[in-house]
Amino acid sequence: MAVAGSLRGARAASFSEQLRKPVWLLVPAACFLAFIYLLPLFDLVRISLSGPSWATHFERVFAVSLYWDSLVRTIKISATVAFLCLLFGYPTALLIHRSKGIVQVLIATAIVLPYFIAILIRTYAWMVLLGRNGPINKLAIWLGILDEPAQLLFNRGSVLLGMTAVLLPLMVLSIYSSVSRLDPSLKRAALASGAGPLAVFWRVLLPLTLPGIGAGVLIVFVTALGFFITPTLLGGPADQMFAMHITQQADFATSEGFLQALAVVLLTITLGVVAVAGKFLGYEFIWGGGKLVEATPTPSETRGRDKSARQRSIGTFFADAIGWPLLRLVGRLPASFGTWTVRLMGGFVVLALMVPIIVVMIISFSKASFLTFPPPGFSLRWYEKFFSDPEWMAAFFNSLTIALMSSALAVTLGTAAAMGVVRGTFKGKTAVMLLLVSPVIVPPVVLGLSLYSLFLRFDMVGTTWGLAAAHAIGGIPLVVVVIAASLQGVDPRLEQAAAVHGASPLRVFRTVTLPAIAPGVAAAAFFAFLHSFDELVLSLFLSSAQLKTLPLRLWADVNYQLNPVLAVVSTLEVLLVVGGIALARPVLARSRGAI
Amino acid sequence: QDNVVIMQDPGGAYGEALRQVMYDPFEKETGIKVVTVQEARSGPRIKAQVEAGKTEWDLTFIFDQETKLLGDCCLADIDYSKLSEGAQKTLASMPDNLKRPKGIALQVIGVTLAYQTEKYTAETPQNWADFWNVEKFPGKRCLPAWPRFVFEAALMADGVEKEKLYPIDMERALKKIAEIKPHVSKWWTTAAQAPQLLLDGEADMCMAYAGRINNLIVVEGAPVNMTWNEGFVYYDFFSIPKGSPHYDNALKLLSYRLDAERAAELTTLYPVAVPSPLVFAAADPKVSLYWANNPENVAKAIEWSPDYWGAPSPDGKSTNEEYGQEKLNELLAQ
Amino acid sequence: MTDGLAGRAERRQHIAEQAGNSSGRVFQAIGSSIEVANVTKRYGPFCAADDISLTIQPGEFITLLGPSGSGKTTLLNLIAGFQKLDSGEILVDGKPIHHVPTHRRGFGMVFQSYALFPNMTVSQNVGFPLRMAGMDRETTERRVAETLEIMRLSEHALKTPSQMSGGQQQRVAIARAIVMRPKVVLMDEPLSALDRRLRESIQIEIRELHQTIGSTILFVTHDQGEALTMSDRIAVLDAGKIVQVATPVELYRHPETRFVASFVGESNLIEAEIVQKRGSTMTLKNKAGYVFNAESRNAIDVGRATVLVRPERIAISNEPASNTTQATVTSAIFLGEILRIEAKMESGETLLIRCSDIAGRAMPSPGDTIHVSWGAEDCWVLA
Amino acid sequence: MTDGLAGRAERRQHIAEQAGNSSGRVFQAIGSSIEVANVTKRYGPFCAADDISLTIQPGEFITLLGPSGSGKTTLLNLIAGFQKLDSGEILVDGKPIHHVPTHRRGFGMVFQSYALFPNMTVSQNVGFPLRMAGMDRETTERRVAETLEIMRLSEHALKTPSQMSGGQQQRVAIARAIVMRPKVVLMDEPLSALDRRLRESIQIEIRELHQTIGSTILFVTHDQGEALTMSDRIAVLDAGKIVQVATPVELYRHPETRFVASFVGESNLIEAEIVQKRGSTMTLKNKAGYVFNAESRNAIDVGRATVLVRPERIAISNEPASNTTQATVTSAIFLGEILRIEAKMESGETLLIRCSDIAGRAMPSPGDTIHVSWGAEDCWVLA
Ligand SMILES: Nc1ncnc2c1ncn2[C@@H]1O[C@H](COP(=O)(O)OP(=O)(O)OP(=O)(O)O)[C@@H](O)[C@H]1O
Ligand SMILES: Nc1ncnc2c1ncn2[C@@H]1O[C@H](COP(=O)(O)OP(=O)(O)OP(=O)(O)O)[C@@H](O)[C@H]1O
Ligand SMILES: [Mg+2]
Ligand SMILES: [Mg+2]
Repeated sequence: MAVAGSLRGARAASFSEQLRKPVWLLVPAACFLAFIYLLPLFDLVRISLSGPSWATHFERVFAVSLYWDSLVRTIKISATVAFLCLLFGYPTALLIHRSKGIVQVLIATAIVLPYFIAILIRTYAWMVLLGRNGPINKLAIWLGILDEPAQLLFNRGSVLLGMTAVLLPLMVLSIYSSVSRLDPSLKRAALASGAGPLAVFWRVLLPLTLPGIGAGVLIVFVTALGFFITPTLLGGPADQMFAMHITQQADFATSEGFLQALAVVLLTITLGVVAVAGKFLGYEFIWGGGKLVEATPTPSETRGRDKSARQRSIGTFFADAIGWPLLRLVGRLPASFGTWTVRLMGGFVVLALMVPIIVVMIISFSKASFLTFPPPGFSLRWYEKFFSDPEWMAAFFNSLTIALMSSALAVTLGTAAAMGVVRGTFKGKTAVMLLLVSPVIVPPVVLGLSLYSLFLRFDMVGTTWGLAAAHAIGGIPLVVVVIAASLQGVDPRLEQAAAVHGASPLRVFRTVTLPAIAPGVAAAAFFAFLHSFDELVLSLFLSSAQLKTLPLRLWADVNYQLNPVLAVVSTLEVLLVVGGIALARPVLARSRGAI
Repeated sequence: QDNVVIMQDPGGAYGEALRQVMYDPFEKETGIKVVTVQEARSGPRIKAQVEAGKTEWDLTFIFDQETKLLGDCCLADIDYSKLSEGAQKTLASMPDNLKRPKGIALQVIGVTLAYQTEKYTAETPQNWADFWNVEKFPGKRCLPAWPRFVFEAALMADGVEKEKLYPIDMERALKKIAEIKPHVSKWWTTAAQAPQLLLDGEADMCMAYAGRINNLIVVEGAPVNMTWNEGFVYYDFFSIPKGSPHYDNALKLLSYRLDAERAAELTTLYPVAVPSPLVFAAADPKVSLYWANNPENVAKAIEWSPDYWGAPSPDGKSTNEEYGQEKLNELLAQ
Repeated sequence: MTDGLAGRAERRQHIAEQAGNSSGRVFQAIGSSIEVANVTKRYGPFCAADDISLTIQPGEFITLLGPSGSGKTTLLNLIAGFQKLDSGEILVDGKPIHHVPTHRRGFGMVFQSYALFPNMTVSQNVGFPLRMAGMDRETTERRVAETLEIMRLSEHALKTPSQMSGGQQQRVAIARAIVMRPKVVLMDEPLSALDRRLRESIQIEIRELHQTIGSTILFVTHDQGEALTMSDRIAVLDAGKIVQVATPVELYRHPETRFVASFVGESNLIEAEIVQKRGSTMTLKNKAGYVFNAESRNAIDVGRATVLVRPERIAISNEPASNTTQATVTSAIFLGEILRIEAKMESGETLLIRCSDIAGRAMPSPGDTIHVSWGAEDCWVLA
Repeated sequence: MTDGLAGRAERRQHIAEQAGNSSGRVFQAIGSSIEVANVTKRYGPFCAADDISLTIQPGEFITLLGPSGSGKTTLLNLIAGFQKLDSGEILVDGKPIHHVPTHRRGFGMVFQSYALFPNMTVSQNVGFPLRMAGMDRETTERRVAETLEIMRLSEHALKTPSQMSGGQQQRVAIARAIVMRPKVVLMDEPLSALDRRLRESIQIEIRELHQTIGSTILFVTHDQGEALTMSDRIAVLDAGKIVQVATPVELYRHPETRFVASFVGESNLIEAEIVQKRGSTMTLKNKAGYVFNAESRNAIDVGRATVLVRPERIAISNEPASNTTQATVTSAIFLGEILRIEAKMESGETLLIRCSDIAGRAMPSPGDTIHVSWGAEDCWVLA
């Protein structure tokens, strides 16, 4: 008896010990995502297979050349956008890296600021810029380049331009984080070894920033695959991307099954690309962070190193065989050539990112009743209209409420999950992290579609908390990434020091860990808030009559009638972001590497 | 439980007119709040909502064929007896086909050829053949990105007679559309786009909703005109989804909208007409010149066939409309 | 330099007075004994602490010395309770503590990385353990003030750690570790982040502090000089095992293994054959036939042996003398206070010699022949 | 230790043979002279190099020594061409070079952070300068192999830097710096990232390498021991100025300023009054009336002076003897090869003393009275 009793006691002790392990902190987020994210996706797949035979709907996707062509086109556009982003993003990242002081801050802000502004608004800005009465046409005519306004909108060019501009910040940040991590003495070592500036770039800078390039290209490519807003607004019928078919099909009453099949195809391709890329790059590119400390090192790591060594030497071979002679030729150009290329391209990028926003801000003060630039006169009439229109105001407050709820939810669940991931000791951390951040790569159209049926079933359509929860799906990855990074920055010794000097685990968290990650939590809350505040695609599927959010109102208006009220909303959003960044600047500086 | 009625709304200037003429007085008079949902097409939404047992909307406008497609599954019977007296009078003047158990045709909608008067001063385009004739009428075109109307117009431009349009020879239509495609600056998707494109100068000649153009000409005095010749008319039906949360309120709002005086007032402000001579008669003839319930206009136009577009497609997998849409998309994507 | 030394002396006096005046109230701690018994800790298949046993006397200053990865931190963490041991026992004052959670063990601890709470001021940092113990505000304030005074930090009380230099931060960390008058203070390489000069001055400070407060101090370092300077006893670790525990002098003069001999101080290890053994003295002969005596505690008395001669124990002269052997200088380097000479003996072995640079004497240069010798008491025969 | 020493000796022989056999082909570099003339470099209002002039002989091993922030790296970067000078000139072999871009200066350079290209193997790293110079594949391979052999890295040729230890990486960096047989090699604190033992062994390696290859080496360090060990001459920097340039022995024995005296080696600075001056010898008297002689090159011959006495130059005895003064031991620490004693003189000054620990002699303990003395040749009167 006694033995049994003490045994039970021991087991109970070990059970309560088990319960105290940080792994359990993952549970809330895991349950939440399982219900609102994984379940609907499985359901989506189930419906897509529910035709007369499982393949029926998929056959139609691949048999009708419309969809097949559109798939090919989507991949082509995404690849082109990724390439353009790289072409312009690399010099920009270098420019940030090379400039100093206030100039650096300004350029970096010009890149980071648009990153936080809603895609819808940035796309709208391009519509204004490229319009027939827009500043570009006006300028061209004034300069005598054009006789009459040219058709700049609704073609492949405008789609590529718009998507590139929208996605460039992602690329620049990704490359910059890898450039800035380079040991500056490497460049000096190369110079001292007799390598000219071009050789330094080709032999040292480029190969060492390849991981950053890879991550940037991939994240841009994958995001572009699911793009919907920009191509819809800027493209013509020949630029239909795959996600647009999904929304279009959602308009037909008879498309159940086939609609889901389209979504599944898009999802599969996206995940496929990520899986293949992850094999080579490591999945860390998704969250832009370093490798996580696993409970025990897996043997595959060492194998990976051998492989990468082999890849490297192949790379070196090509660098020797092809790039080198070419570079010799280029090397004849004056030494300042490289510097000026970087300055010009980087400067161009800064212009391309900032000018649309500035133009929109100016137009918001226009006197004219339609969009024209420069405005014939200035007035506040559109601001009055915005603030006195109960529908706009209602939409604004809806968005505010939803965003606050959503960010609270995301921060709570995400912080706990980040603690679990960073502090827990268990196998398969990468897999768990992958699950937590995967909502970032699932095309929003697919997510929205899959959530719609779930929301109907559980009576969540058009509820504030339902929408907040849906937005939190995308908020959680942001929170997890930022908080995990700041947690990894907390010296475990600090916590040990607190413990050894008498603080119980809870007090350790309160007195040491929480203050240390507080800036990270604040930044994460800001990101999650903006994410929800700007969210359009999910809301398109999930909002209802009574619940219109600001982006939805914007979307309706951009589609139905372009007017200066939109410019007002855009300006206010820019101010919101600028204000948020200004408040959170010290924090962002620290956690930006993590995004 | 709330004293509201949830109404699908087309947005834009039409939406504003509705609010001004119908909803605001309605709210004042009855104390029932009108909540509007901006949505262009509601069919699939209604279906999904009703099937899931979560109907949100009380009053929606759907296409002609959808009263049949969705009728059994998703639409409630309209209790005509509960409609107001004024409404009953207006209804009496309408053809029976427009008063169905599951829907009432509350909007007759015209789709016409509109053009910039500043661009075409000497000679103006008169029919779809002119629209297709880019030598005689140079300039940018805009067309809807849908098979309906566009296929018909293409066939007429290709010489098919009005009466022999249906069933549509899709291949022939597509071939003709391919001809005009390079000159189309924008394939529009929402009603407000066409007039906007004309105003902005993005297009010189458009297939557009007559109501919107009428508005431009009459209200804003824009340099735009249109011809009803070879235009299309069709009817939007108002229906109440099954399980609508505020059925009685919906009937009240419906009654309100069917009142001839008020309908004429609405149409004056925004020219989407109730298909009743009573309403046409109630309006100022100067204003009602372009209206789609003007018998003169209707005579020039073609009654568009929802039956054909709602019928199963040649390959049997979907409707003619979906099939045509796929074909058109394919062509446009090239 | 002189200033610093003078300052230190004054302060020591001050501490002594304090301790006297307040009749030892401030630092009355009496160190605990610690017994580590057959402790083993594994990480997967890897054994970071391999059946370690060690007895620490109350109030002792004991140092864990060993190369990187030898398990010093692991052992310290086990004692602190940051990690769970796989087998064995740890007793403090005779009571097993391995089921007591860290925060109830009541130790003080100093980390290499300072581990000061960045969101608290210096006095909040130092007061942290008192607050955790639920002490009232007044007592806390008094104790903090006293401790800051002792660590010469009073004027920094309101700064945050980021506003202080490394040395000051580490003094704050020490203050935090001793403010509760703990019976045991653990220090994990507290000085290795500091530069050499600072390190030396804080070494002396910690040593003095130990004499004042009387806690048992368990100190970890990989720097043998530091270990020799500070400790009452040193435990040398290698690959998760304790190799030798001894006083600094004993460890330096009489290492038990080649590893200890070469890890602690510089050493010449000369291979020789045992000729004779009489009491604790052996007579040996090296490969080139040079015969010399050496001290030994070994049981072996025949065959080959390794003899340790410290570089500073080797006498050199330019002329041959009785019982010298010849060597050729291969390098001679001036190290400030000392000359470092490498010379090749006839046996082929290279000898490292350190001798005071006597002003005026010519420095030997490579190629010179010198004559070297050492006394029996300077030699030590390794097991 | 002995193993290491023996290995080193063999390898040195090997290098010597190599140099002989291949008639100096591998390392035929002849060092360049470098002349830094009135060089000034400002960062905003801050002067990081303040009118610095320095002449370096061909083939010389010269060290820039100074505390952190004194401008060592700045001066090196100016010579390397990483930064532009504000005024002054830098001449290499008599030719001005400040308009030649870095990559055409043909220097070798070693960095504290190794700065190896992580995407290249060891042999690709070492071969990098050769490839940049457009050398053919065959020559490149041969030269890389030779250089790796000299740096004992042959078996690591195919590793990547991340697979090597810090010491190995730094040896690769050195190999890369010398593979082109440069006339000048610049090294910026190449050893400060390494641990002490490794640092000492690579110090010796670099010193030997210098003797073998004959390049001019400009070496930066803030560690005075390192500077003394390695250099032909040392230039001491303080706050952007060169304070003294001298050989290690001269610098240690005859520092020109208090700063140099206390920065290089440990020192006792004793305040005394000049009693008499005769030739280069002065007679002085300290506060407590102790009279002693000291060497001096000073012009002053009256008033107060500061006298430097190195801690290891102080003789101690338990009994008073002729010309000794009395002091009280305040601390005595065993440092392995040496005893470190602090004692308070009657003048109130604290004296630091280092003496060999003579086995068998009792260690002085705090409170003991000892008698100290020093010879005239052990004292140095500061300017
Ligand atoms: N959490 C861990 N998981 C796996 N191995 C570990 C872990 N912690 C330590 N080790 C291993 O245990 C061994 C001993 O580590 P420990 O930190 O105790 O060494 P140390 O003597 O303190 O070294 P250092 O001087 O570098 O601090 C090392 O080989 C280390 O790699
Ligand atoms: N790019 C720069 N801008 C402004 N000040 C600088 C810059 N580089 C160096 N300094 C300043 O110049 C002074 C000298 O710096 P330098 O790096 O030459 O010192 P150092 O002697 O090499 O020091 P350390 O031993 O720490 O490397 C320092 O005070 C430093 O702050
Ligand atoms: Mg350790
Ligand atoms: Mg430096």
